[in-house]
Amino acid sequence: MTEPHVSARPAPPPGPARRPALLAGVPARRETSVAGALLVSVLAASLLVDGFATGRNAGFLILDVAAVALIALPMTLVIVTGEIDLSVASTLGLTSAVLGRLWLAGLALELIVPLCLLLGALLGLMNGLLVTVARLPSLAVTIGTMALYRGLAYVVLGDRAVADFPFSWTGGAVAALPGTPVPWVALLIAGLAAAFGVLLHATAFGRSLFAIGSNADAAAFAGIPVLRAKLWLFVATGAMAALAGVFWTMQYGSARADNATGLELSVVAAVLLGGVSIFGGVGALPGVLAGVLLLGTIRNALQLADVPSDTLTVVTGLLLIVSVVVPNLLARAREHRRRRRSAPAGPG
Amino acid sequence: MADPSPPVPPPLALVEVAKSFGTVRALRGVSLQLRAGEVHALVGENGAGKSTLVKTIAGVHRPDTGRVEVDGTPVEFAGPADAQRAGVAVIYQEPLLFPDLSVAENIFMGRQPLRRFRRIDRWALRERTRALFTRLGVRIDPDRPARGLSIADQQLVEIAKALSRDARVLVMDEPTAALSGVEVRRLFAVARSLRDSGAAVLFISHRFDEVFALCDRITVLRDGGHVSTDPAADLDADTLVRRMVGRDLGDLFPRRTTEPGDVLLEVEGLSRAGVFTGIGFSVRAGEIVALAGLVGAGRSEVVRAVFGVDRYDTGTVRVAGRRLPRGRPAAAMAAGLALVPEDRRQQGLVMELSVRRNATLTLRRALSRYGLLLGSAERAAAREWTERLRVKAGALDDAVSTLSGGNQQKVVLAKWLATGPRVLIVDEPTRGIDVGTKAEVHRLLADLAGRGLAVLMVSSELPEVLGMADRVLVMHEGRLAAELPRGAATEESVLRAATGREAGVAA
Amino acid sequence: MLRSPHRAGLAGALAALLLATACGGGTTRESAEEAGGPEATAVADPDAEIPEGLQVAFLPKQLNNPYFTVADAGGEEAVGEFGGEFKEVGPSEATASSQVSYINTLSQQDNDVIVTAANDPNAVCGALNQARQAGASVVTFDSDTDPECRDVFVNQASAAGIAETLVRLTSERIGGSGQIAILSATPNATNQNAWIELMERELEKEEYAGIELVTIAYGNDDDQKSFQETQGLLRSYPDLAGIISPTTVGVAAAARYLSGSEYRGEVALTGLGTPNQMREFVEDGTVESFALWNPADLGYLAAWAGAALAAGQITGEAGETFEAGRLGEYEVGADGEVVLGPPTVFTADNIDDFDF
Amino acid sequence: MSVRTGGPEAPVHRARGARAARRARGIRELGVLLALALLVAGTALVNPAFLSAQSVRDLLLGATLLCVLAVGQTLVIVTRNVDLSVGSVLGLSAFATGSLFVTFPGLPIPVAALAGVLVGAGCGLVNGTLVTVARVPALVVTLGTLYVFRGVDHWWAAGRQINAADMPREFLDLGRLGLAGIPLPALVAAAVVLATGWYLASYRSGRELYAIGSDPAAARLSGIPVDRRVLAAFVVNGALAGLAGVLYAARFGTLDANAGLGLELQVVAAAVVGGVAIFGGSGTVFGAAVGAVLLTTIGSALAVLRVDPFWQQAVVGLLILVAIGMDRLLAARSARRLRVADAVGGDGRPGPAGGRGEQRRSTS
Repeated sequence: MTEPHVSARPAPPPGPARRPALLAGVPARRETSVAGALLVSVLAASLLVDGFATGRNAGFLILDVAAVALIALPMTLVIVTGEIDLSVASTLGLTSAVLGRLWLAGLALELIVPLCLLLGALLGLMNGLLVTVARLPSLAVTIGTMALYRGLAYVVLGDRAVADFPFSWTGGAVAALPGTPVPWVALLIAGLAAAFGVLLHATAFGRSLFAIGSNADAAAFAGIPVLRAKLWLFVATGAMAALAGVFWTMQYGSARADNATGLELSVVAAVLLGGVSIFGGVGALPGVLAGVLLLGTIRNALQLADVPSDTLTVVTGLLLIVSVVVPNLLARAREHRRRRRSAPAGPG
Repeated sequence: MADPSPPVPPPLALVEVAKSFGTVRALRGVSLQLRAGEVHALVGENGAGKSTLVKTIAGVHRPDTGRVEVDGTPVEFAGPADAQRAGVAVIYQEPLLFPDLSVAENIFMGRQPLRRFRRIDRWALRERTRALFTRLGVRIDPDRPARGLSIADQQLVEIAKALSRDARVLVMDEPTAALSGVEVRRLFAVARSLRDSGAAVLFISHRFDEVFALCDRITVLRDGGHVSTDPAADLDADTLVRRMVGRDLGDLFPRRTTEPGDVLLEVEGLSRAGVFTGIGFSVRAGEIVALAGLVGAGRSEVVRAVFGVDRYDTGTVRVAGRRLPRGRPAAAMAAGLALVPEDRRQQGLVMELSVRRNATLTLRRALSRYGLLLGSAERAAAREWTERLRVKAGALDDAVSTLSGGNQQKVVLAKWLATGPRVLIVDEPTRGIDVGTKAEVHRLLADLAGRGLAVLMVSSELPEVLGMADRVLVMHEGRLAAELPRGAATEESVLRAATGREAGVAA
Repeated sequence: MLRSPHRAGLAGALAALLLATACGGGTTRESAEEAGGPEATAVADPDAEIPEGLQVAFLPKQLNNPYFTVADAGGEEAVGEFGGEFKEVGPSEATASSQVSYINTLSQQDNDVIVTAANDPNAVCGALNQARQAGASVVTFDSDTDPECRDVFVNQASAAGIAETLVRLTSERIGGSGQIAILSATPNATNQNAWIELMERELEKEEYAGIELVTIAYGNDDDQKSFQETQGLLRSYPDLAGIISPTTVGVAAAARYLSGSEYRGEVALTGLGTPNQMREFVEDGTVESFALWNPADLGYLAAWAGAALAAGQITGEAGETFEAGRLGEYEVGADGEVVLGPPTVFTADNIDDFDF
Repeated sequence: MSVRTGGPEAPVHRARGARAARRARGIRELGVLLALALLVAGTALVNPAFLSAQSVRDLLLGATLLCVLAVGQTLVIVTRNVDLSVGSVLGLSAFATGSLFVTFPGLPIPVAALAGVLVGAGCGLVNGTLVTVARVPALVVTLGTLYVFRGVDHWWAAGRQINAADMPREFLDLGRLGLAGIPLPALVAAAVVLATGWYLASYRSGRELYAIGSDPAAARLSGIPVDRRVLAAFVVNGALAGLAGVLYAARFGTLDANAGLGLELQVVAAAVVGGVAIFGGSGTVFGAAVGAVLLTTIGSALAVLRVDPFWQQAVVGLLILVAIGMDRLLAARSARRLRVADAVGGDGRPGPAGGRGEQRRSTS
């Protein structure tokens, strides 16, 4: 029981000097199995599905999951603190509608886009204030703002679609990196994922988020500004949802109030699939990225294999349930076995 | 155990019951008979296994080995419902109430009186609750929700709940901790009448006067093992203490002589509406000051407000002369204040996180370099402090929940000592930890005070208060009732001030 | 062209945000450059053979929409006739974004012909153009996209024909005067708006002077919403004499509401509906007549148009002609439009001749 | 989500005096009722036709489905769970009912209706089992089954649509006819509300649902069969969603695989607006039902007032926020009042701030 050398798990393989240190912050549990599942499904799809393993298809895949990925990043942090934000898709829609409206009004996109991001941050701030200052449960708050923001989107733009954006933007949004089939947005996502990953796993702030999610009381007793941290996360989520809104609008070249309706459930599903506990305190950003890509890969592969969309829906749901049920049952079985083993064998 | 088994099998007996939680062995082969018509006391230090024993009787825990017998027949309680059906009623240390439901419903949950078609008879529900409260001599509206009841009232509702079951075996786990003298006397009258009607009562308390006043036999537990069971008449308090502690008291509390230095913590006129009023005191460098009082007197609330976890309405808190802003634990920490909270599992630790993460939770900023918090720095800091405090842990990356209570408490202490505090506030520092670790914690506190820290200690254990403190502050109902220097602090004087029977030196 | 690194726009925006600089003359609406689709440079060869095994994929607005199920069945019939391979794919929710995903998949699978009904005229544009660059022929039906993004649009009926028919049916029913309202789908549905505009123009004619169009309501092609909107119309306009609903969902919901209310037979309802959905309302007198093209024919024609494109018989230029199986010869009109024909009017007399 | 307190700064105790508490609870439901009355009165002032017999019938009919679903949802939410799959369950059950008529044209109506309810109960059983046996958070389970049930529905329907003509006239009439001017489905909904409300208030197992939501750990220690009760709540909720599916089939006559799409959040919203605490333990089905009527009435009122229908959703969102905000405000105010009152007078006991059992509870 008293090991003289209290050492870390043997997980990180020897590599460049700073890698293990960074990786050490990433607990290796659920997320490794998600990454494994991703790897397996990519391999299986490459072997079994015609047209999957091409650069062009990879590009399509990335564009398909781009918006979900962008929002899943801050959502991971929010859920790690034990809160949730269901208003993200509506924030995306409202951003898109405002973008369209301002464009109709003749503003320059270079001005509109920052305004939209600011708007997203403000919408997030509203969620955050309701949760932290008014102390309302985030689930209820964001169900409310989900309806409110989507409603405002319709108020702003009605049922119209604004579509006459310059090609340099709409085409640019889906453009690939020179000489590769990879859309440049992949780089943006990777960069932001790295930023959020470092923030969550390798900074004091990130550390405090896990503490908040596991036990907000203990976190407060440790001097962590619980409410302020949550507030910032909601702001960041709003801003990222707005960024996704701008991207979405340009990707499809169409600003509409109903853009991305229902996307919040996809985002939450991807985050949970990635191993984040809905009760907070547990989760890792790489797992979430794997979760996003896993959902995208399965969708893409099944579509290419001409599997009808209803099957896709079922698979998405089953995946989500199985990803939580199986580890749960395994853990309980392990616990059960451990208890039965340890019980009779206690030293006198 | 000398006395022979009575001819009638006892309504409830434990036979060689053992129970472990992970590496912690909470009970090691304990046997206990609760006879009809007796009040049986169970005493032991915190962490001796009393609560585990109670939960085994209640059907919450199943013994790893050994068995529970009802009327001489072995039974297996699959859950609390089974135990209840067997006639066991338990009053837990922590009231288990449903805050959203009415008091009456709380008492009769699952056993509400029924009318035709198995409908709940509200009128009878209310009347029976009234009758119970009359019997206990308390006035609580049966229709009010449990949310917002004071601790004492919650305790009374729990007692009423147990009474309502007409139990053959009634277990009371520290029922008097929050009660006033009158209420205690009434409770005893009820317990005696139950006994006289043939029930077996198991009574757990830290207050020896109560134990001797009420109980027929006394069982002592220590470190999860059975020490003795004797008729109360054959025992005295000193013997009991010796058996509970397993050594002389003197060993527990290190002797120290330090000259108090400058005032490091100064609290003036601290009030929070409905919680505490006009609290003022100071703690000097090198001094250990105890804050004593009954459960619910507001002690923890005061130190929480001082540290900034709770807000307060008026008053000031100064650390080394500098005034702290309200409600900002981070600022308090920066000023050199540390608080080891009362509830280790809920407030002191993040149970799901590793030892390493917990030990460095207070050092997040200090350990960051260029904004990045690297695992290596974290590990080094964690190792340093866990080694200094001799934390027994499998690996630093193990979840802190796998440690024993004592080692968990050391992790909490490590986490706070790592911040290099000037004022250390400890709230119930030895609750629920074994005797050995307890002594270690006491030595550590003495040592820290010797090195010039100001220590403010909230404790409900009188021996600890008397053994450790240079001065004792006693709180009663949200006010400071007395300030007693070491010489004047005795069990009696502290208790008297804590129960409000006599004002001491007003603070 | 699409793949070229035109990412200056978004990247620039991010930079602008980072530097927190407001910008002066940037990309505004006025300075927006026009996006161009792939140029159609090929020359039509009316006598070209339709190749064997042509892969034709139908991508409706959504699966599980009975209207499209019928239309796609028509497409399958046509594809069988010219010996191609038919398949039907689509999202379960009628959103442009999931349609884009399917278009990408189809182009990845190198399908020869994509026949689609767009959920958003612009959102699917980029993906369709990419598919065309990859060699697919794109036919839209029912709901067109921006003409830049497809080769041919098979129009169910000329907009003017629909507008004229619906206004005439209503006028006959209400005796040439009274208040009427339109219950549409969504305000940005291209075809709906075109029809509404033409209906408004039609109503300006002398013969309809007594008819006043009081409002346009939108039921979002959602049954319950359309139902509620119908209620709302009758509440707000107690003197309403007639409702025109040029959408199958809307007209069925409105009919169901009317048939169960005190307004049955009082308020004239007509619109575009399918015989199967409307049969009981025609029988119970709620609806006297309504119109629609035959969606099976629409799908059938769209498939043939796709085949003609793939074979090179047409390129989408006005004036080109092609054979469309049992429907005979069709001519491509302006903007690459092919019109199916005038709508069929259904009444109690002929409704039992149709089953779709 | 945060089943735990938002922050420990003030371990808020919704302490109330008995009368204050009862009043507050009454006030909450009265408040929704009042809002509804104001809305109806205001709309009627502008357009008296809003109160015509036909219009009231339409209102009741419109609220029926949401009402039935909100009642079921209340059962689940009260136990500190949630069921997001109800929209999909409704769709599945509606299509099942319709297909039965298509497959067995002569089928007696009660049999088909019962089958629809059973389909719903089966879905509820799946949810409940996953929640209680596999111990997966209800939010995750039902988010998953939201997809699964809808997918099954799509797969089954396979692009088909069931039309009014496929179902017996008498069945469709159930959706339209009524007794004394009140539509039959509305009567069914009212019966469901009354029966469920009565059950929750008057039966032991009903009260135990509140106990479970109020403090699951204490409920276990009190010997309440928590898992069995929660399972039952899910099954009943499923059955009610099934019933809503049957009513949907009767009322709309046209069935495809998209019936009830996206309804789940409206249902939760109706319950929340009606004063059901999202983290369990309190709220009544009457409140939830009034919440449902209020939400649907807003839709109709805006249509009647010719308010830009685009405002509807925004108004609903605002209403939800106001509703939970009011809950919070009422609770905080009575807590403060009691804290001060306790300190000043009475038996002089300090407030319950040290109550450990309380601290973990949500302050929702």
